[in-house]
Amino acid sequence: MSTAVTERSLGAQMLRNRNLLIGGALTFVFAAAALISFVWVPYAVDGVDIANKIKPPSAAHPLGTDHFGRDILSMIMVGARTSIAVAIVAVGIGMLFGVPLGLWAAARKGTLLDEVIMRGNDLVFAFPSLLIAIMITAIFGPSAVNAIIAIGIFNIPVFARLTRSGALALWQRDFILAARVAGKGSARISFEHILPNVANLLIVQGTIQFSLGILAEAGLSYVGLGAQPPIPSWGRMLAESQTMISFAPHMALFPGLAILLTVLGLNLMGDGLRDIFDPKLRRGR
Amino acid sequence: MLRYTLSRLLSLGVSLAVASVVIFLAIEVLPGDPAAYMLGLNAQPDTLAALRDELGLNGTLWERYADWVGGMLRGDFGTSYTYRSSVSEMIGERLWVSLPLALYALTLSTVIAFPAGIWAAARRGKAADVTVMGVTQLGVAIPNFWFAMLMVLVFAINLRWFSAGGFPGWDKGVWLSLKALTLPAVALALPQASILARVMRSALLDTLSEDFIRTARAKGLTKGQALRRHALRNALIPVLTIIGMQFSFLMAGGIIIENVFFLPGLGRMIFQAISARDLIVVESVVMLLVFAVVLVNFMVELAYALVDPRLRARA
Amino acid sequence: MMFKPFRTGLVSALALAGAVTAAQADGSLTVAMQLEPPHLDPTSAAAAAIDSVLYSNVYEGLTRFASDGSIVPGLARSWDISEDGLTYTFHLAEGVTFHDGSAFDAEDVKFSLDRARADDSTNAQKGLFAAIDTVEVTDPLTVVVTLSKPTGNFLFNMAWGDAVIVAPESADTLQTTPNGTGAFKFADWVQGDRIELVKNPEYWGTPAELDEATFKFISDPTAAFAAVMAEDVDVFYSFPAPENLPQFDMDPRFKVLAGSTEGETILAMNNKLAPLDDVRVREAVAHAINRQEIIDGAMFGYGTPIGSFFPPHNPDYVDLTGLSDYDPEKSKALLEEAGVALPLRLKMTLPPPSYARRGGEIIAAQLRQVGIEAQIENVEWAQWLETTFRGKDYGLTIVSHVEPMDIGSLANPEYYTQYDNPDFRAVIEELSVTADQAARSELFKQAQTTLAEDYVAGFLFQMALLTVAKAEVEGLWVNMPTPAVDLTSVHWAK
Amino acid sequence: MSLLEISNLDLDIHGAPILRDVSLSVAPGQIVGVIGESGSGKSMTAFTVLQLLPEGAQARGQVTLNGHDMLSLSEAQLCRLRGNEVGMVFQEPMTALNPIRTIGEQVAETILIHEQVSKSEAMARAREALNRVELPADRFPLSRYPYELSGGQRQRVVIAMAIALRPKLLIADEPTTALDVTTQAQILALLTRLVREDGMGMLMITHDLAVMADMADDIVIMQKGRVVETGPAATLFETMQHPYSKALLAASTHAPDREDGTTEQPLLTVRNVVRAYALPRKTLFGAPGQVQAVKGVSFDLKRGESLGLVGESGCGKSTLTRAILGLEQVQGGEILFDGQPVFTGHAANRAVRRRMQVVFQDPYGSFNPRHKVARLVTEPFHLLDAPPTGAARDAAIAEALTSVGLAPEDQHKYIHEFSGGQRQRIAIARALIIKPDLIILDEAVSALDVQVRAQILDLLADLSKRFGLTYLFISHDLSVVRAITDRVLVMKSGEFVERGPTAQVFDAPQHAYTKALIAAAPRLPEEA
Repeated sequence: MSTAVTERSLGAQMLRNRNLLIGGALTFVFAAAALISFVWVPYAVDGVDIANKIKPPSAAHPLGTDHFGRDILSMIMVGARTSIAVAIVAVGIGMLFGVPLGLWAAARKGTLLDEVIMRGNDLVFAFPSLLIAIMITAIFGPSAVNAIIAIGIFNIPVFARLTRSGALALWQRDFILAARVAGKGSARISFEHILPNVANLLIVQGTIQFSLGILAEAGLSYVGLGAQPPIPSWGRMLAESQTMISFAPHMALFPGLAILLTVLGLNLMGDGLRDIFDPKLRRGR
Repeated sequence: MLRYTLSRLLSLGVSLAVASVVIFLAIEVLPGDPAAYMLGLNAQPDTLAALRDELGLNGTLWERYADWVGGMLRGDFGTSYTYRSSVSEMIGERLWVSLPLALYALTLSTVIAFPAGIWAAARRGKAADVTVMGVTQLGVAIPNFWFAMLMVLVFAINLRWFSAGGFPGWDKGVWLSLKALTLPAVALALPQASILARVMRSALLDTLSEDFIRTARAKGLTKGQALRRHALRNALIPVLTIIGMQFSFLMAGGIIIENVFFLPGLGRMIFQAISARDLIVVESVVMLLVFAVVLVNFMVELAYALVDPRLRARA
Repeated sequence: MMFKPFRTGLVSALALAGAVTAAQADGSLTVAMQLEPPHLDPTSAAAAAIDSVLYSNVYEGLTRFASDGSIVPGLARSWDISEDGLTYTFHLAEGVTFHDGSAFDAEDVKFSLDRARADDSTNAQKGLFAAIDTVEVTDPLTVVVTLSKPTGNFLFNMAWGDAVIVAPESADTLQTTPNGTGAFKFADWVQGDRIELVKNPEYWGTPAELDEATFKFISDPTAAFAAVMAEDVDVFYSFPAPENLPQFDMDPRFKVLAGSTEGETILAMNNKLAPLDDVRVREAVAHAINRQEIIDGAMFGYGTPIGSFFPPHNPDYVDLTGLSDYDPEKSKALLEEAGVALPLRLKMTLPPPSYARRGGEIIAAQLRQVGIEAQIENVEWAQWLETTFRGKDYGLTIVSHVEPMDIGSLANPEYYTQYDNPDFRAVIEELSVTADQAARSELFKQAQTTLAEDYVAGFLFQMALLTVAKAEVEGLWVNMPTPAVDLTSVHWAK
Repeated sequence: MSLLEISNLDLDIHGAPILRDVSLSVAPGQIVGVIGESGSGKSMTAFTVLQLLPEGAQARGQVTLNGHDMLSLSEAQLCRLRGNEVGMVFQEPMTALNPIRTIGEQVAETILIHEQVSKSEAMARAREALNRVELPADRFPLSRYPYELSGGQRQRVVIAMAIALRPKLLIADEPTTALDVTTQAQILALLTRLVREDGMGMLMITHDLAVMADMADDIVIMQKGRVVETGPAATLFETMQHPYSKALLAASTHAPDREDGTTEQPLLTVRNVVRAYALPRKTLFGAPGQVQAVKGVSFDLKRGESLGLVGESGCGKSTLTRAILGLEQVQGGEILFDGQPVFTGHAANRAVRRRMQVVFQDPYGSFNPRHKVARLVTEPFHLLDAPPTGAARDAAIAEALTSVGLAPEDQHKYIHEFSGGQRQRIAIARALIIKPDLIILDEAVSALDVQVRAQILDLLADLSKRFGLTYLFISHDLSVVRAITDRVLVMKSGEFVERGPTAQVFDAPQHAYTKALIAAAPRLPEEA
């Protein structure tokens, strides 16, 4: 009975999903801003213009200027690059290591290997993530690369667990049994049958982790452990604006909004994708 | 139940042991000499050597690890390099800020999230649900330090309802202290409450779609009765998991917030200790936080067993 | 547009609220500062925060700094100096007791000086005592110090916080329980938050006007602003965010005291690192820097440009800023002349204070204009000390040298600047044995000029001491001859 | 006067028509069976009576229960009726109970909701209700949790909740579909007894004609949201008019036209096979215990034969199947296919495995939803050393699809574009594509509607004739086994309790268990 609903074309479903549309639009805006910044920004962001410092929004500077006279719109555009790059690579690290580990553990469910992988995950989870990120950057020096590694490490168990639980459910299915009857080994089955079927889960979680990555990068940059100047970063823009919030609120407002809207966009997109991929979880709209 | 508890305790111990090695090695490769930091620009080499010796920085790696772990097992976390006072005492003192802050935030987030989540689940698809989902969606996306900044601006500087930060001390009055912890707790609790409310809602919707809810409705229970009597407790397991995770996040997540509100808690201490190369303090606090996290997870697992008779039996 | 309602709303709300809560217990004062002392013994750590809280309030030395930087009698009420400048006879104050009740006498002085210069001493400024040959007690109120060589600075050295007099019985417990002779007694320390002092009723000198004083530690500049605005604190010593000062200035509840410090803020260069070992390259760097832009951008206008390593408020100061005026064209020419391949990449390490972090970003942008790529690396103090200061693994760095009369430190070729000029060393050497004021003045001027001509560093500005206080607080030091918040004569206006 | 009167009921859900013009009635003490295939709207009819409809449902018409107009009552009024005047029993006993509350609490809740009584009195009456559904106090104290009970026992608890207040009407929605045949018989007997004792009316919903033939007074047959036939059970089977009803009846008793192709040559030989699983450790260091799922069974399967393996859930038949397929190693005995072991060393023997294929029960779960049919049916090519490619591959796909009655073009579609019956055909095509000797049918028609099931059985009989296939037919459904097999093995608790030619075993069972099994199976009237 429900087939009529689920089998509507994917495109039509996407167009009907409000979360996905709004989220996608927000994400697109920031992704586009980041891409455009490679070829054009309103003002260069690697120079200073002290004479024009802390100007409120105007026609010349739609979002105003910061304490060095830099154009905040340009800073946010280039900062989007940093946020997105850090989050993409951090999620990539998580998937690259976490997914195979999860597949492997599921294929060897109940064995020592499974136990070791899952306990390892628990152990990483037991470390307060922010603290470890601070430690890593404190040890190896603050930089975008170290922030990526710190955030990425904590994505590994997230994806490993998700992949394992999704894979375990699939291993119970008859089509896996059919593949085994066809003589396929567990590695082959994992990549041919399990992985494509957990891909939806991974995409949804990837979107969520992506947004968490942006938040984490902002947090690390805020305490000075993320991307280093002169690379603009939203978190550092906030940190730098903090003392001026009482007389130049635009300096704190816009980077904060940029983070908020990007994370919101990604979360909405994740919810929307989840609705479409997994109708069972669809919650009334 | 006992066997279950024991096996969980064993894995708890192993986790802690592995964690201690990881933490120790990680901290030991931190560049920077605590003695040099303490003595500053004009320190002379012989003075430095004397101080290094006094601080016990000259032992082998293994000796220092054994000292540290052995001390911790006796409840002695060593002596801070920079403060020159017992780390255990310092932690004890700071804990009186961080722990109440975490509990306060946890209470706030639970008190906000439970009704909001239940309300949204019960009014699924209605205006209430849409509102709760919208607000929590924002709450999840807002960086808590930015939210803290905005709150300081509005409530401390502009309206002057709260002090901008600092902590009077519990001996100066419980009410004053709670007041000082209010803005930080709200800043910490907002994203947590949003997550919790969403988890609560979706866990409730999951259980509400279970067959036994239909059974209950067929018995003549109203929607509300079915939700209260049958859905809530069943929805508690995913919610408990999140609460457990949140507690550890709050303990550690306080680092930034404690700095924004200059609260003398563990988070601020660890930040200062990292910049001062006070290795022994960093090691001990990280270890303590890991221990707290592992312990809370352990308690959460025991709580599952209390909620779910199947787990009780399996154990 | 968007600021106006916001700011006026803010100010009026504050003014109203201020009127209501202005009632302030007369005898108490809360002073905020950024850094918390790691412990409370000024004789065994470099941390300026220890002195800031305790110098002259709790601990006293033989001599002391006055607010204008001059040296005045402390526990030594007077002294005689021998003709050859080698023997100092100190006459101590009478009726002085330590806070724990024990009496102060010459034995304590001998103990303190001997302890500071001992082999296993952990005194961060052991060099202050290097010239001392013997310390002898002639009677309970007289101490004779014999030097191994004449030292023009000896009385000045004895005024430092690292040279305060402590009692032998309590010397080992000072880190947690300070025991001095000052006008305030230590009362309580809530680590991470505050230190409380109370008036010492048995003080031997002019008693303090305040009954109690609390030092609060607020490291976060935003929190600092909020704390002052909310009137949680009465004084913020060395306010960390100069950008907020105009607001305080406009607000009748507060006053801003902008004084001078001993802090020469410089863009230090690694004089041994190629191509910075070429004086033309260093000169190019110096000409690429626009000092005023840095002062405006990083310090929001607070700070005095300097052309060498010497404070402008000192009578012996020579204005040498002209030697390194902003001239990017000259800079480019010099780089070409030196045959440097552009872009020239240099590692620039920046310690945490905002003058360094902000200044560094501005300087990096300025250097980029002449083809120098400064690669910024933000570091914590401990790392800076290890890798930059001791390891000398850097090209450029920004730091403020806050010790008084520290021009001599550049004479050490092992110093992190790695500046090695025998002529300069000779001048400094001569200074240390010259007691004659006119001669000293001449030598100082010569030293300044040499440094400026050798472009040892990019000399940026003299750090301003920015203190925000409630309008009614009087008697605060405006300048900072040494890191100290001397509360002995602070009081509330009636 | 009837207890329940439904007349001209229309139901739409989100605008989609579900029920059209449904009318039926139940009198006190009467059992009315509503029969239909999946999607016929029979369950929705039941939910309409209780007004427990999904969101977006819109009902028009008349539903009168004991004088109450159910479609116009307020939610509060409905709550007072539910559980009090009308009780309901559901299909899936495993999930119908709250897992974290005791059975006593759950039964007592029905009473506490409707009557002002003390907790202890409610518990006492719950005890009474449980006794009535044959869950005696000594073995089933009130403090039991659902997870401690079997499916049949849980269904009894659900029934106890429904009848605790002796309602006037009991609605049972496929109450035995998820249960084994012997348990089904017990539950049906229990329901009949309760109806008779209390003089309740019962509306029973099922897809199984045979179940209703035994116990219903009146039968209502539904198709696509409409009632197509109504009448007294005693005469309906003879008098039915509607073509759908007739087709349904025919399909229910359908036996495919087949002949016994058994040869003397054994194809599969199972000798003393033991399959044991390790139990979870009881102590941290002790040796783990074992449970034997298959306890040393032996049989021969001859080439061309169709052998049935019958048993209730948990008897070990699935475990044995997996061992035969070489998916798991056995702990004792041997399994030979055409003289060769299926499991050599630690790996399955590919040479053997390519000669056996399997068709599973669930037409929805047995295909990777991400692959197209062509890829799905060619998966067994993996077992070949030189799988066909290009045109040869296309030809093989076309042949396999054609032989199961599908078009070669179907290979370009995804699995979700097919119905359950078509999917099962694709599963058979997948088994056929490497031309195996033996096909194992593991409950292969159990999930299908009765008409589709008849078609698949015909297909299997036809394929067997055309390709000389050998079948091992595993099922819990006796009627299916009887229709399609030559010989049958009856399995209980890991052992065979009876074996012999199918007709002989069914007509003259020897073992007590076989007898019980056959007796429990609901049957349609002989003459139909």
